[in-house]
Amino acid sequence: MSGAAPAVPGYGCTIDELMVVTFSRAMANDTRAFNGAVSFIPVCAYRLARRTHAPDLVWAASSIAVDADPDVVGSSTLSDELWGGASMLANSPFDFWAYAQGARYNTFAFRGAQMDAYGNVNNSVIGPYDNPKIRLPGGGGMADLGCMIPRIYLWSTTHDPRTFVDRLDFRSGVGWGDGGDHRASLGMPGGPQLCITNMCVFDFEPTSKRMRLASLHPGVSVADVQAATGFEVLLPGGEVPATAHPSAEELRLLRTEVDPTGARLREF
Amino acid sequence: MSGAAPAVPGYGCTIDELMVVTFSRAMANDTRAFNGAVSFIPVCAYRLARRTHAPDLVWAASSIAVDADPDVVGSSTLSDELWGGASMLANSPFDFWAYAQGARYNTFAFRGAQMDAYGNVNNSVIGPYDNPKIRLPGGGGMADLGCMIPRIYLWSTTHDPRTFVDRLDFRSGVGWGDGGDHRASLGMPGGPQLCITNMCVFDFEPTSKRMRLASLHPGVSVADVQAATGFEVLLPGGEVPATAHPSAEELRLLRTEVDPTGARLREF
Amino acid sequence: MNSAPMAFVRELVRVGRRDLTVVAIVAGMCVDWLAAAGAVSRVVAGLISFEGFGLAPHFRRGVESGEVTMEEYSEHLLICRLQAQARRLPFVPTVAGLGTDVPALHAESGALRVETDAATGRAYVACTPLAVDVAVVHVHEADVAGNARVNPKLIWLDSEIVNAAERTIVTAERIVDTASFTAEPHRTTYPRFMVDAVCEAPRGAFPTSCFPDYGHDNGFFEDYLAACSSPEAFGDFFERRVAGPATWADFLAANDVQPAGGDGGEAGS
Amino acid sequence: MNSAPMAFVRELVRVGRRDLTVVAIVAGMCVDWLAAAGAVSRVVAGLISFEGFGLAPHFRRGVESGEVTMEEYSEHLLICRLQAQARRLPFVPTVAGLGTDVPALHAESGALRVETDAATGRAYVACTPLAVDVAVVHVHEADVAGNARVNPKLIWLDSEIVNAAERTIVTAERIVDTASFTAEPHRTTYPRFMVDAVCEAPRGAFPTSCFPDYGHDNGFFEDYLAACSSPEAFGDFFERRVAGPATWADFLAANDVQPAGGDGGEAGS
Repeated sequence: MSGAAPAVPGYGCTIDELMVVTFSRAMANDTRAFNGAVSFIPVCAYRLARRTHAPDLVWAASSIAVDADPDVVGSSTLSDELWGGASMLANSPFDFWAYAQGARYNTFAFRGAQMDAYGNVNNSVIGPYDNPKIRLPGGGGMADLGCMIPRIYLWSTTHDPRTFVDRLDFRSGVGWGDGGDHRASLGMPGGPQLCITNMCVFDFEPTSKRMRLASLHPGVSVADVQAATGFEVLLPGGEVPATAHPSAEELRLLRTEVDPTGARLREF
Repeated sequence: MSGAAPAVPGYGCTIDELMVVTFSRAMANDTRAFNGAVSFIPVCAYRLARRTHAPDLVWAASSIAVDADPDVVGSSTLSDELWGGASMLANSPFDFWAYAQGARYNTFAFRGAQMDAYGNVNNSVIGPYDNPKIRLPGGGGMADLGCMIPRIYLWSTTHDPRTFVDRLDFRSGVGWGDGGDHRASLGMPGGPQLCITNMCVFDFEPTSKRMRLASLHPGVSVADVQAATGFEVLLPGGEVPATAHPSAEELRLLRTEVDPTGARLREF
Repeated sequence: MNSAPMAFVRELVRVGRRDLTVVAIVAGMCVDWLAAAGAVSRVVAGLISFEGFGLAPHFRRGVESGEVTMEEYSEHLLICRLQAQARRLPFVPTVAGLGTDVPALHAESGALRVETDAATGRAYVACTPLAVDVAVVHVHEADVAGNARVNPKLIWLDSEIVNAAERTIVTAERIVDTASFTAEPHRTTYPRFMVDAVCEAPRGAFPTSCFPDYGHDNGFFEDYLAACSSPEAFGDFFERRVAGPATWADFLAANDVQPAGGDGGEAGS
Repeated sequence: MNSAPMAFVRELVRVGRRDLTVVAIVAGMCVDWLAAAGAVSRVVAGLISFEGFGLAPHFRRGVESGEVTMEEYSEHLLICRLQAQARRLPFVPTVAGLGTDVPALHAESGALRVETDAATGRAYVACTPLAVDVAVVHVHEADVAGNARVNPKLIWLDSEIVNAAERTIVTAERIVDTASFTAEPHRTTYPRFMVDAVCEAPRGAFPTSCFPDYGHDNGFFEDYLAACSSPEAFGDFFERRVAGPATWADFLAANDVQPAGGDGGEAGS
C-alpha cells in the first residue's frame, strides 16, 4: 500500500505534506475529532493542528484514545498502536455514540472509493449491489457518523474521474445528500465543509451544496481539475487562489514529531 | 426502623427467620437474582439458598456486585457495604438493563406499601396522585423490572388490610396486571410466583392470576388471613398446609453466616 | 445513598436558591436538603427515599403540602428519556412501565406515549427527550482540564445524566495532575470535553457514600431523622449541621468528619 | 485488527464447517479465513477489510463470484439491531443511515424501516431484532465458571454481540482462579452467567492484536496478501500457516510465534 507522493512544485514539500497542512489549518481550536480506518491524512492533520494553532483540539485515536500522542503513526489508524499518551481510553460504545449523536464530537473525516458533488461517498460496491464488479469493505461507521457529526471533512489522494463521479454506485455515507436543504430536512446537523484532494481543495457552494473549487495546488489548473472530476466543478467568483504554502515549522513538526515514519504515505 | 419479630409458635424461630427460609426454599439452582432498596428478606434468602440447596444461584448485590458474599448485611441493601467478595462489579447500566430485559437475570423481588390480589404494587402515593395523603418514595425500578423479569417474588412483613388492598391507589409496579392473560398480552415474560408474608404464603391461581393461600404460618388461621386482607383470598382445594418448618441447619446458617447482625429485622 | 454531590447541593441551600427543578434517577438526602430549604419546586425522579432509614421527610411533606411537584417516572423510563436527549432521537422505546400507572402521568405532556409496533403488534412506551441544563456529579479524582475518574469505575446512572445535560459540573474528592490520567487512561470516566467545571470537594459526598473511600454515614441519617421530631429541633439541626457552616471544611468540622476520611464514616466493604 | 477470536475461527476452518452466517460489526482476517475455506455463505456486517493493508481478498472474491452474500449495515444500524435483540424490543430507533442507500437494502426483509415520528415529524430508522445463535469473543483471562476479563476493559463492540446472543463462547489468553476476579471485581467484563463455555487459547487473537499483550502481526498480513498472487501460492500458504497445523500450538509454531508473546509481534503502545 505504501507509496511515494509527488513533490509540490516550488513549495519544498510533497503532496501528502501539503494535504496534511491544509487539513490541519482548517481545524478550529474547538475541534473534537475522532478517526476511523485508513485515515492517515486526517490523523496527521489533527496531531499537527494541536501542535500549532489549535492546542485544545480533542482527538480520540481510533475513536477510543482521547488526547493520544503516540510516538509514531503505525500501519493502522484503528490500531492500539495509536493510543500512547492518551488521558482516556473511552471504552464504552454507549458513551461513544452518545458523544457522537450529541455532537460532543463535532468533527469527522471520511473518504470513499467514489465521492459525488454533494460529498456523499461510496465504500461498498463498484457496480450493482447484488452483482458487484468490486466488493469494497463497506460503509462501516460512515453511514452513521455522516448523519450525526456537524463538521465533515472529505479527502482523497486519488483525484480522478473514477473517484469523483457524477453518480455513486451506492451511497454508503451521506454528505449533503441530494443537495440544497436535503440534509437539514433529515434533521442532521452541519454537513461537509471541505474536500481536500491531491489536486485541489473544494468547499461547498452554500445554496446547492455542490463542490466548488476553493484553491488549486501548485501546478494544477482549473481544466486539470475538471478533467479529473466526473461532475461539473463549480468555480468561485474571481480567480481561484493557490493552496496556501505550508510553513517551515509545520513541515518540521509533521516530519519529525507528527508522523516521522511517513505512515501517511500508505494512502498513496 | 429496626424492630423485633414475633416468635413462631412451636418452630423455634422468629417470623423473619421463617420468611427468609421459606423464600430461600423457593429459589431454584438456576436463579439469577439481584436486589433493590430495603430488600433485607430477599437478600437473606438468596444468601441462604446459595449455602444450602442452590449453590449455583447468582445474586448481584445492589444489582451491581455479582456473587457477593459480604460478612454482614448492613443498613442498606443498595449500599456498597454488601459488595464484599464479589467476582464482578457490573458497573454498566447498559449491561444491567440488557441482562434484565433479556432475562439473563430471571428473578426479582419487590414489595409495596400496597399490594393487590394480582401482585401489582404501589410504592408511590396513598391517596390521589396529585394530592396525596402520603407521598411514598416512588416505584423506582419496580415499574421496569416487573415488566422484564419472569420470576417475581413479593413479600410483606405487614400483612394487614392497609397493605393488601382490593384496589391500589396507584400502580407503581406490575405483577399479573389485570389478571388472566393481561400480562402475557403485553409481551411480558412469566409473572409473580409467590407472595411471602408474616402470616402466610400466597401463590397465584393459574387462570385468574389472583393470590391464593398456599400455606399458613403456625398459629394463623384462614380467617385470620382473610381478615387481614382487603381482597377475597382464594383457597386451594383441600386443607391449607402449614408453612414448612425451617431446618436447624438453615437457621444456624441464617443466624451465624447469612445475617449475623439481624439486618433483616429492619423490615419489622 | 451513593456518591451524591452533597457539597454542591449544600451550596445551593446556603446561597438560598429557589424554584429549582431537580432531575434524579434515584436520590434521597440531597433532595431532602433542598426541600427542607425550600429550594426545590419540582422533582423529576424515579425514587426519593432514605432507603433503610425510611421516607425522606421534607420531600414527603413538600409534596403532600403541594409546595413540591413530584413528576414520577420509573428508573428506566427516566433513563430512556435521558438517552433520547443524549442521542438526539425523537424517542427511545422500552417495555418498562407497561401495565403500570406511570406512563399515564405523562400522557398529557406527551413526554411518554404508549404505542404499538405495527409489525409485531407489541406495545412499547416511547420516551421523548428530557432536556437537562446542568449535570452535577461527584467523582474521586479530576484534573484542571476536566478529566474525571470514578474509582473503581462505578458510574451506574451518573453517565446518563452527564451525556444528556448541556453542561456538566464535577465535584472531586481530589484534584490530581493530568499525568495521573495518562498513566491509567482506561480508568478515566469522563473526558475533559464532557466537563465544564471542576471543583475540589474532599469528602464531598458526605453523608452519602463514596465507594471505596468511605461509606454512608449512619449517624448523620439517624440524627437528621431524630431532629425531625419538631420544626424547632430540625431548624436548629439544619442550621448547625447543614446550612450554617460558612465553608465545606466548616461543614465537615460541624459533623465531626475529617476531609481525609478514616474518622467514623463506615468503611466500604 | 483487534482481538478477533482467531483460534476459534481457525478451528471452524480446520473441521470443515460450511454454510455459516457470520455477524460481525467490523472484521477482517477472520472473515477472510472463512471465505478462503469456503466455510461462510452469508456475512452480516458493517465493514470487512484489512484496513491499512487493503481489501480482504477472499471475502471480496466470494461476494463478487456470488458464493458469499454480504448483508451490509452501517456499524450503528447493526448495533441497534443487536440491542433490539438483547433488550427484547420490537425495534431500536436511530438517525444512523438516513439519507444513505443502506436502509433500502433491508426494506424488503423488514429488518430496517425508515419511519417518521408523528410528534416531531423527524425521520428515523427502526432497527428490528437480529437473532444471534452464538457469540464468540476473545478475552485476556477467564475462570472455569465463565467469569471473563478484558484487560484493560476495552470491550467496544463485543459486549453488544454477547448481550444479543443465545449463547456465548469465550476464548481466553489465560485461565485463572476465581480468586483473581474476586480480588479486582471492577475489572470483570462478563459475568459467569453470560458465558456458556470457556476455552484456553494463548495468543488466541493472532494475527490480530490483543491490547496490551500484543499488537497485530504486520508480517502475517503481508505474507498472506503476498500469497494471494496465485491460487497455488495461497493454497500452500493457507495449508502451511493457517488450516494445516493440527493444534493451536502447532499453528503458533508454524507462524514462529511463542504463546507467551515477546517474539516479534508488535507491542501495543
